[in-house]
Amino acid sequence: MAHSPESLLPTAEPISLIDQDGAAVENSDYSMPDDSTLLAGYGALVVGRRINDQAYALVRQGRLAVYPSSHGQEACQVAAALALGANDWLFPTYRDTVAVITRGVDPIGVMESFRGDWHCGYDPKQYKVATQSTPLATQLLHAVGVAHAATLRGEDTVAVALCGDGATSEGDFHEALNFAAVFKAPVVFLIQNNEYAISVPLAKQSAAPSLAHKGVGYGIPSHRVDGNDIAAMLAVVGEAIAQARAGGGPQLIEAHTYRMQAHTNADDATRYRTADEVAQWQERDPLSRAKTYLTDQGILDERSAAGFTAQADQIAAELRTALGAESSPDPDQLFKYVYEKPTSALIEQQAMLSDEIERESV
Amino acid sequence: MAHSPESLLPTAEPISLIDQDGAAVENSDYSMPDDSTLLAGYGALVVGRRINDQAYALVRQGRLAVYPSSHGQEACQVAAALALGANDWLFPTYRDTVAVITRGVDPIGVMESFRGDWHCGYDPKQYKVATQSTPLATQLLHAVGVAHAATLRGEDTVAVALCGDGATSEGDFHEALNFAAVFKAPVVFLIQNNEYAISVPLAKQSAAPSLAHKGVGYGIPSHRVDGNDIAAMLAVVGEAIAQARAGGGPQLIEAHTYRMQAHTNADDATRYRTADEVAQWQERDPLSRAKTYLTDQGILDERSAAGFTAQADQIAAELRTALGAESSPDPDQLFKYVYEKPTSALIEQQAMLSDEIERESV
Amino acid sequence: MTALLDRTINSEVPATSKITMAQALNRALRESMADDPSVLVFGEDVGTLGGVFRVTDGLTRDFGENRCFDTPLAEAGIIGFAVGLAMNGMRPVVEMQFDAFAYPAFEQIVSHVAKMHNRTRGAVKMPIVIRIPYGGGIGGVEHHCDSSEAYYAHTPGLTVLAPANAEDAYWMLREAIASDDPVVFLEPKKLYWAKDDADFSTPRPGIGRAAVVRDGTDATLIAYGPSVVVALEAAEVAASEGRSLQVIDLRSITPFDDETVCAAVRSTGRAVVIAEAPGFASVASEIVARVSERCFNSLYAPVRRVAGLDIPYPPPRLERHYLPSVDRILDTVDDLQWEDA
Amino acid sequence: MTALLDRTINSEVPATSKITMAQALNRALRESMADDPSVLVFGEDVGTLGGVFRVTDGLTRDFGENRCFDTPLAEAGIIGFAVGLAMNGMRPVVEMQFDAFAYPAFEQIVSHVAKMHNRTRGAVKMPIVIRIPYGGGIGGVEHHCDSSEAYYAHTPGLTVLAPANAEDAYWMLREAIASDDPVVFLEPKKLYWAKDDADFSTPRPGIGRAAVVRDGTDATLIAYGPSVVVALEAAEVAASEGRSLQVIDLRSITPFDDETVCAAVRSTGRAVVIAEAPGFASVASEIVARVSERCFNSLYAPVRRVAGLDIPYPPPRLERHYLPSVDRILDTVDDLQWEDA
Ligand SMILES: Cc1ncc(C[n+]2csc(CCOP(=O)(O)OP(=O)(O)O)c2C)c(N)n1
Ligand SMILES: Cc1ncc(C[n+]2csc(CCOP(=O)(O)OP(=O)(O)O)c2C)c(N)n1
Ligand SMILES: [Mg+2]
Ligand SMILES: [Mg+2]
Repeated sequence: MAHSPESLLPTAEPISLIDQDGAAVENSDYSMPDDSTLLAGYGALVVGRRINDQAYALVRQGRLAVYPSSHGQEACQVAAALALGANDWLFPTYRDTVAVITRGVDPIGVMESFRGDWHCGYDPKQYKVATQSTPLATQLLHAVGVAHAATLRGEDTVAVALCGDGATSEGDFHEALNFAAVFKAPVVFLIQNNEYAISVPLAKQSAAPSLAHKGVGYGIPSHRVDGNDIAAMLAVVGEAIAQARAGGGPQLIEAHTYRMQAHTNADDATRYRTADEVAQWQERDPLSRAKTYLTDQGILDERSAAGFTAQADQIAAELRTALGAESSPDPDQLFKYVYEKPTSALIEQQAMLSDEIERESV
Repeated sequence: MAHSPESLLPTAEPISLIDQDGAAVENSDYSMPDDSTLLAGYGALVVGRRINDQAYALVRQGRLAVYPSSHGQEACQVAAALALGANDWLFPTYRDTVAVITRGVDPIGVMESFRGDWHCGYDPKQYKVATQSTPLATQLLHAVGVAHAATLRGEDTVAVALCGDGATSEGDFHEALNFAAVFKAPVVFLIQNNEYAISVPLAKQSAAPSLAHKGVGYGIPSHRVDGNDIAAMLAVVGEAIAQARAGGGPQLIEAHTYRMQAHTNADDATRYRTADEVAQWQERDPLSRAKTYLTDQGILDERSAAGFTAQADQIAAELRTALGAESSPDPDQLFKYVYEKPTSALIEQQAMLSDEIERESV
Repeated sequence: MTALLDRTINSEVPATSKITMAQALNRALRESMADDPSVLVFGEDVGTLGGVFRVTDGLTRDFGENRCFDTPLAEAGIIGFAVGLAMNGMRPVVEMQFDAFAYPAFEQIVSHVAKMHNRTRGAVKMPIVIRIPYGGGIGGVEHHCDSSEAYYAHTPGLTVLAPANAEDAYWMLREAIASDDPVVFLEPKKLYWAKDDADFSTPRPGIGRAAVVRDGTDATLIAYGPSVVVALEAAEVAASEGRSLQVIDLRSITPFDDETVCAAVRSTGRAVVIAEAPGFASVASEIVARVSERCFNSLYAPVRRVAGLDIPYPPPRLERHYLPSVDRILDTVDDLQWEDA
Repeated sequence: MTALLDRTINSEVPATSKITMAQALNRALRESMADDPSVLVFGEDVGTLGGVFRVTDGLTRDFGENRCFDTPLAEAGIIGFAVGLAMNGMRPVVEMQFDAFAYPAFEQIVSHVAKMHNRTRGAVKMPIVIRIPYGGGIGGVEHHCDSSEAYYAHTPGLTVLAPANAEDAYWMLREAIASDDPVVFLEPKKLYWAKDDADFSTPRPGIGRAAVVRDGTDATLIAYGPSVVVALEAAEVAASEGRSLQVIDLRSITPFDDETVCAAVRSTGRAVVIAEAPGFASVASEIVARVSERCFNSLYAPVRRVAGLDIPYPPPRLERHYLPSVDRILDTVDDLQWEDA
């Protein structure tokens, strides 16, 4: 019971460093990240946005089975990835593809799951990026375990664990925060509150003053931040990681943002929200305000802007090429990884399938 | 988001109206319950203590299979039951036998489960007392459902749902508080924080400033109370029920108390706590301080004291008689209640068993 | 609340018609809600959105927020809440969004929904229907295609139903809602949009009854849910190859209709059980075991299974290798020791 | 942390001895912890208290709080935490306090523990042991006596083990901890305090291997966990009545040892499967199904089951009617169409 209750509570208003018109905002607790950090952040936003939109297009072309877009949430995505150190871990959800790629995971590998080739197409240990979790909030507990293992070995790894507003209602959210607090595990829980869980608005999800207010019930210091403000996101996530790394135990961040597109391509968002509401959030777009600020400050010039666009073009082209090609995942994989070694039952079933495939192809 | 964050937080210190020496304590928010309420409360404490101790003895004599005693927690037990109106529901755990009996459930029926005759020996709907729940925190959700059903029908039922400090770590605790808050269900969640979950002390269970601080994360007004002070318990639980009934939504109470005996007869508490610690809590016994206060105030005289003792003697005698007699539960019950009507498979299995029993007895 | 009773039913389909299973289920929900004000429908996205499969489409609009509503995103919460509502006079019909997302509710289902009636000697009934869109064949990603029936079927106290066509979907859901026992109602996702002829005037056989859906004399295919369709296809192909296959649609996994199943198998002397779930310790195992135990002296060949492989459900582009196929069924039938007959 | 490696092992029992299963398990934990600093033991009350069955007795004292510790009271939390620890180099051995209290962790077990290795093409291993005191026969109240093996055995990716004696308990737990696959390790509660001769120098057959624990020629009893003891008793009684029963101890439920089981059944031509769990859609069903499928032409009689009744586990004073008994086994053996042999 180290923290006083007051010190755990979030600020009444979300922390903001650049307002929606691109003007700097004074904040007594956080200072503006330095120019190069901001510039890198902006570049990642441009690339991230392109990834979202390219993937969305690939779904419509039938090249991907599904893609939950984070269009509108790119500042959260980028900050979660860029604030990490080399030994830190990221725990993403299905929605956090941009964070995963920003962290450095091979985009084609990432898309394997959305294409339907395999469940996870990259090696989590190589990148220190967990699999993109579908069962909501379950990954938060994994993050606590990973972080605690590092602590036991005396390593200074921090885990950043992402979830949505809806996922905070799951029991696993509660158990993860409590385990983290009790074991003082270096985990930063980052809630992307994008106002909806599929069709269900926040007001039907929680009656709390804010989702960040959940921290106090675990003894976890909690923070609210404008999730469409890349500067504030980098500052707040960066500081939370620093706190966790310094032995301050877990931290909770609620980032206020908005999902600009439907939940996935299978969803029809017009059934549950108005065009007006969406338009209002359009004004708070994370890219345009960052661009305005950086341009006004002379940090972003045409040359670097062009560089980012080129980078985005390249990754989009890579995705189109790789996903445009035919692929046919090897059915033998089905049996290979269920256990370290296939059981005799699996060997029988594999033989049956091979035989079927052979006869099919005759 | 009706409540302001500040209004949700509990007081820094548990609410107390009678101190451990039996003296009245001033409180700005709660006044002392009236004399007859206090006297009835004290009477129930005396009876409750006797139930605990008689049941404990019956375990040692092999007449009960198990009994989780609430010795030391009787003020919580009694207040939870006495504060209820006729249409209110109680959701007890395995530990809350005294609350169940105080509520009016037939003691012999209650003991059926501890004797091992049947899972639950009373009709929950008759008494508006749910089955004594073993799977921790699961009953809290049931309470929300019962309360919401009443709200939908326009009834003013309140549900009081009990759990321990350890149970607050379960996912179901979280989901129950959140559902209650979102649906504004008239539920009073009463945590009996008795410092241990079997052998695990509170410090390994939670790093929160207090368990009552969990309320704010759901938008639920929260309260801390001295759980060994029958006056404070009656006042705080009574007020919380009134608030919930008046449409104030769910309420959370943390009652600070102590389990004076082992977790159950199967447990050896000396393995995880010191005699010193137990002795300190002995000083805070809920009965003796109530007795001192009531005697000092002239509310309790020898005649009523004798009356309570007689009541306690009677219930203890009833328990001894009923549980001293041999019983042999009817095996046909095994098949009768699995479904409304036994399936053909169950009828076959019942026939097999009947045949076995018949042959056995030949 | 009783005012809701008077509401005209906005059934979007006439009494007999070509109808999808999703529509048939919607109709069953509407009619049950109209008949009984204690029927409540809730879950994730079932309100405004009408469910991700649109099975609850329009129910909030037509019956109001008190009768059909979205809950917070927590499956144990949904089921535990349903238990409480059922304790206090309601008949909850809840939706688990996808099969694998019912697992967080496992404790509430196994330790309470299934056992409360027995625990209280019948005093507390659990008239709860847990609707679970289940099974594969829709190109769904991980966690969206599990066939989880064995977990429920193994749990005494639960009734487990799986319709295989729109008409059964309608009648079985109405019966499930009317039942005082808790029902796990498994809706084959891949059949949601299949159009069927459906007759809404003549009730189908009740809970606990299997149906012979195709007559045949050489061997019996026993299936339920999505596999019935594949079994019927296989029987059609077999017929063209001169083999007469009988097809049983189990409909009710528990209670199990030993009478119909065993009579059928005894009539042919050979049987193949078809199911999507991994075969090990599954409902298919049970059927093989029961039929082998009870029909031993009538069998010309071992009862065989065409079940899901004993692997996690595959990613979309590999699922066809996993699912019981017509060819795999026919290969298995070919194997039934015909030379010994 | 490596300092812990040097700690002398405080094994409370010598290398070969009469020992209870609880002690044998404790010894296995100690030795595994001493051999490998990445082995962590945690759960509810496993630290100071040493577990409610004392299986982890003294581990915190001897290996420190970092190696054996109490967690908050949340089973999904325990398993999810173990998943993360395993992802980052640890080998968690967790205790679920009683069978029914593992249900809250069902999603973590089924959707992650079982699938992570497959999901990541083997990149992320899950060397987790989930110890579950299971089964009845100890006069336990509701939720304390479930036989939950079917839920795990039906889930591809999990190894499911159940020892039936102290020596196996020791060797199998050591192997389970050494395995890179996740293991659900079912400890028969009623055998915790049974004293057995145990040899700790010669390893027993590995994971996936059944054992013939009694030779016999007339029929084969197939059992695992607590039922092995009852099967052996039944065989003893049968012998005195002139019938020679072979007994198989399955040991490993998944992987299943078809070879040993089928060879045994083919040698006798008759089989009875014995298990405590409700029979429907159970491990017993699987064994009956497999043996019936694979040994059909060697069978003189249907393979029969003596399983738990299809009811919730009874209260203490009725449990004897539920549990497989020597008489029920012998009645079933009597029924194996001996006249046809
Ligand atoms: C345990 C579980 N239940 C249900 C689902 C189905 N589902 C997938 S995403 C989703 C909404 C999640 O909302 P939120 O947490 O706010 O994240 P967002 O999608 O908005 O990023 C639901 C209900 C799931 N994936 N896991
Ligand atoms: C889901 C679940 N997990 C574990 C248990 C085993 N168990 C029974 S009581 C108990 C401790 C509960 O502690 P607490 O909630 O503080 O209540 P107390 O016993 O102190 O009244 C445990 C772990 C259980 N009953 N249910
Ligand atoms: Mg959201
Ligand atoms: Mg406690």
